[in-house]
Amino acid sequence: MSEKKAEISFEEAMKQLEELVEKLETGDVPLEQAIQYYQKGMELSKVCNEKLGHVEKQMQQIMNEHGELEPFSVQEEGKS
Amino acid sequence: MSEKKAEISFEEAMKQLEELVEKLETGDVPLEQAIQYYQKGMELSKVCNEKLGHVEKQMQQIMNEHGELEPFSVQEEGKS
Amino acid sequence: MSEKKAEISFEEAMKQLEELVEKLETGDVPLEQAIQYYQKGMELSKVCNEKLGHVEKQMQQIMNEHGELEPFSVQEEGKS
Amino acid sequence: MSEKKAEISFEEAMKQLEELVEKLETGDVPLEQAIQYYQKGMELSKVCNEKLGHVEKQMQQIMNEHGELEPFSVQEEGKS
Amino acid sequence: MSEKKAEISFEEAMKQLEELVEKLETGDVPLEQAIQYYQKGMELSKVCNEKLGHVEKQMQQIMNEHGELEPFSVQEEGKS
Amino acid sequence: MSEKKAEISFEEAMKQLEELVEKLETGDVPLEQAIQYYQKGMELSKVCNEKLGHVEKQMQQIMNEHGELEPFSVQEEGKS
Amino acid sequence: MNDQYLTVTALTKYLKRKLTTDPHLKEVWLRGEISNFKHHSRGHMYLSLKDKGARIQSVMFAGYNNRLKFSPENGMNVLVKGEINIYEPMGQYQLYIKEMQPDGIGALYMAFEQLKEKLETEGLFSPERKKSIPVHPKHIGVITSPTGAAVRDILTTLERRYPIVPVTVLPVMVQGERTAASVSKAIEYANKHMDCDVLIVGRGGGSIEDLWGFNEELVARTIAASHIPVISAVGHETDTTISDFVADVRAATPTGAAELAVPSIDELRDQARVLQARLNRVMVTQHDQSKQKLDRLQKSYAFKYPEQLMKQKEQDLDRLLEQLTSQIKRSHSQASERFRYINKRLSQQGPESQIKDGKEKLEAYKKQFTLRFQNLLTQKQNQFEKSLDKLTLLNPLDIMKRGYAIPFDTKGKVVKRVHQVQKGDRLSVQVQDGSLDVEVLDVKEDEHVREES
Repeated sequence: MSEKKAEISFEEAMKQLEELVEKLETGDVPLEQAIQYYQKGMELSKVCNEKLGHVEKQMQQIMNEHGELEPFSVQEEGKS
Repeated sequence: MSEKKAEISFEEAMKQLEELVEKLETGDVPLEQAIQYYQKGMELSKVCNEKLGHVEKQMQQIMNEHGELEPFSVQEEGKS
Repeated sequence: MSEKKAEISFEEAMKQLEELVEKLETGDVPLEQAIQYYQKGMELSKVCNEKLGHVEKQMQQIMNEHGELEPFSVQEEGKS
Repeated sequence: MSEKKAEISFEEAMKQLEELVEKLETGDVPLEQAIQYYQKGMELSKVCNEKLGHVEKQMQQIMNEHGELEPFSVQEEGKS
Repeated sequence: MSEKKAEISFEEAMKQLEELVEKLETGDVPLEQAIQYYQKGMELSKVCNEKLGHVEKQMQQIMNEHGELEPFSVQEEGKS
Repeated sequence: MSEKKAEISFEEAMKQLEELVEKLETGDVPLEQAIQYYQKGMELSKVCNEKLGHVEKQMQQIMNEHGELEPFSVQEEGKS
Repeated sequence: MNDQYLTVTALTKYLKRKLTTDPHLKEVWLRGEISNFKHHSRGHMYLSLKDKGARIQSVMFAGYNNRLKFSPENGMNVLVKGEINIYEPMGQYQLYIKEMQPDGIGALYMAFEQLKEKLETEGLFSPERKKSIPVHPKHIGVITSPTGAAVRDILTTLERRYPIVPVTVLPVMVQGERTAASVSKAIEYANKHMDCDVLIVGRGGGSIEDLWGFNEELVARTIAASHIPVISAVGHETDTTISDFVADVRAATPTGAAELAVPSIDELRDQARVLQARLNRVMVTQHDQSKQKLDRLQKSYAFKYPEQLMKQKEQDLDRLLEQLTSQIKRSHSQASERFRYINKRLSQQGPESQIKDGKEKLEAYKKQFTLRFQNLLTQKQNQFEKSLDKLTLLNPLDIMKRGYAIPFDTKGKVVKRVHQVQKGDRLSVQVQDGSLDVEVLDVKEDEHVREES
């Protein structure tokens, strides 16, 4: 299931999550439906979270990789 | 019996229960009838209660499931 | 990968980088796209930086090589 | 390479140098092209410098050779 | 070379010298050409100078030879 | 040379001298030619001077010899 | 009657005789104007003399007219002397002119002008014909009267100026009709027999008649023909004769002629000096000019030109080099700047904020979600509890709290009527806090209740 979810984008997952939240807010949701929504929501939340974590890790990695090249430009900038 | 009852939804059970209560409130119900209603009400009440408990358990479970994954979000929730 | 990038010119790299930055700046880029753009941007930025550094080194080298001829003219100029 | 350059005249070398400078001044020259222009410009500049030095030496030599005949005219000049 | 020059007449040498001077004074002469003109000019100038000096010596000699004859005409010259 | 010159008449010498002077005065005579003319002119001038001196001496002599001399003796010659 | 008629010839002869015997007509002095002038090829002249009122046919035979010093022309007013006679073939009386001279101006003047014009037309006066006088004459011939002042003046002057030259005086007549022939002969003699290189021909001053010999064509032509250069000196400054025009040099006076004939030694010396001075001057001038020109050329800009050119080129090169370096630096710094700017923008575009936003939003969603769900659950629970409370309140068995009990038969039915049970039936009696299993010991029915049901 999470794999299937992984194929949807972060934004899509967030959108679905938002829809679920909105559905719950109407208050007309039967209990069993609600718990299912809740479960789905939590799963979506997990997906989003994972995606965010993944992106964050990527970012960290990029920063680490390209961190060393910055000083050159920064120094130049500092001089000018 | 509980299995048969389990098939109706919480809302249906609540609806029936509420009807029974209404009937009883009219006061015209013969005792025997009343007792039956009451008994049925109690049964329905039990069903509802179980369902509620079940859902609550589910929730707890879901929370737990997603909780360990994201202790911090739980904490966040805890704080709010 | 960096070798492949090295074959594009500074201006081409700058152009691509600029396009990426502009895309990112519109704010409409989905997160995962964005991180990819960002990564590519960082790579292009590295390429540009290296090229700039290379050119600077070349400049320095050429200046040093031809440095001996300078004083002659400079003195002349100084006198005039 | 410098030998090949030596065959062009001083004026030609100066003209080429000036053209390079003009090209660079337009600001449209890609960076890597620019550094090549710069290198070529420095070589041309060296050629010009050598030629100037050579001519200067020639001039000095001519002046030294014919130096003795000058006083005659100069003295005459002085009297008149 | 100077011997070869010596065979041309004073006027021819002066004419050539004048031509060189004019060429140089137009200012359009390329550097290497100019130094050659300059050298030739200096040689011609030397030739002219020598020839003039020679004529001057001859004049002096003739005047001395015929001086006793008509000292006063030479004086006349000197006064005018 | 002066002997050869001596054979030409005073008139001839004066005439040649005048011609030389006139030629020189046109200003078209090349310098080296001019100095030769000058030399020749000075020689002619010397010749003229000598001849004049000679005549003067003759005159002096005649006067002394024939101081008393009558113009008529000349007339006498006319008559014969 | 016949005797009364004369022949034309007889009459003409008669008239002729009459005229020739009249002493007045033998010598007529007449004044008139020439017209119809004709100079016949055989030498005779035919003309008319006229005045306002009349004309007379005239003829002047060659024997007379060859002595004329002028040529008659139509319109000329003349004074004539002649005789009147008849030309028989034409029966015409004519004036036979013996002498003629111009009326008004003198005949000599007329003759002078006419000869002058004639010789000038022939070109005898032209400058090209004039021979030059030698500067140093070796022998001078003087053609003049040996007794006049003229010869004395000439000889004195020659002696004074140039005593070394031999002078020969050829004595001639200088006055009277023989003058021309005499002078002319002397010139010819000098040309033929003497080694003169200058001739002085002349005389002192006098009237036009006195000088006339020198106006004669003979003299003029002899002078023109002379191989020896001729200096003429006739009369004084104001007198000019034909000879003067023809001569190679004209002197105003005999003294002047002598001065022209020989040089002054001082003048020659001056000339020689002047020439030498000119020679020196021109040589020095040429030399100086050459030197000045050379100096000018040597000092000219062109000789400094290579130096200045070099200086300029050095500067040009420096400028270009400077420009080149500054341009490349500029190019590089512009590229760097551009890069830094874009790099800065890129670094600002890192998705950190997006991630943070995402996280926050997600957290919010999650919180909201859980909250909503809990709310929902609570709501459901409340609803349930409310229903349950109500139900509990409506519990029909609550009555038993007041001491009531409800009997149920074995079938679970509430026993409402006595006849529902029989003695010995087992009933379950529900009380407040439980049930009692009892046995029916008796059944008693109330009377009024029975009726009612």
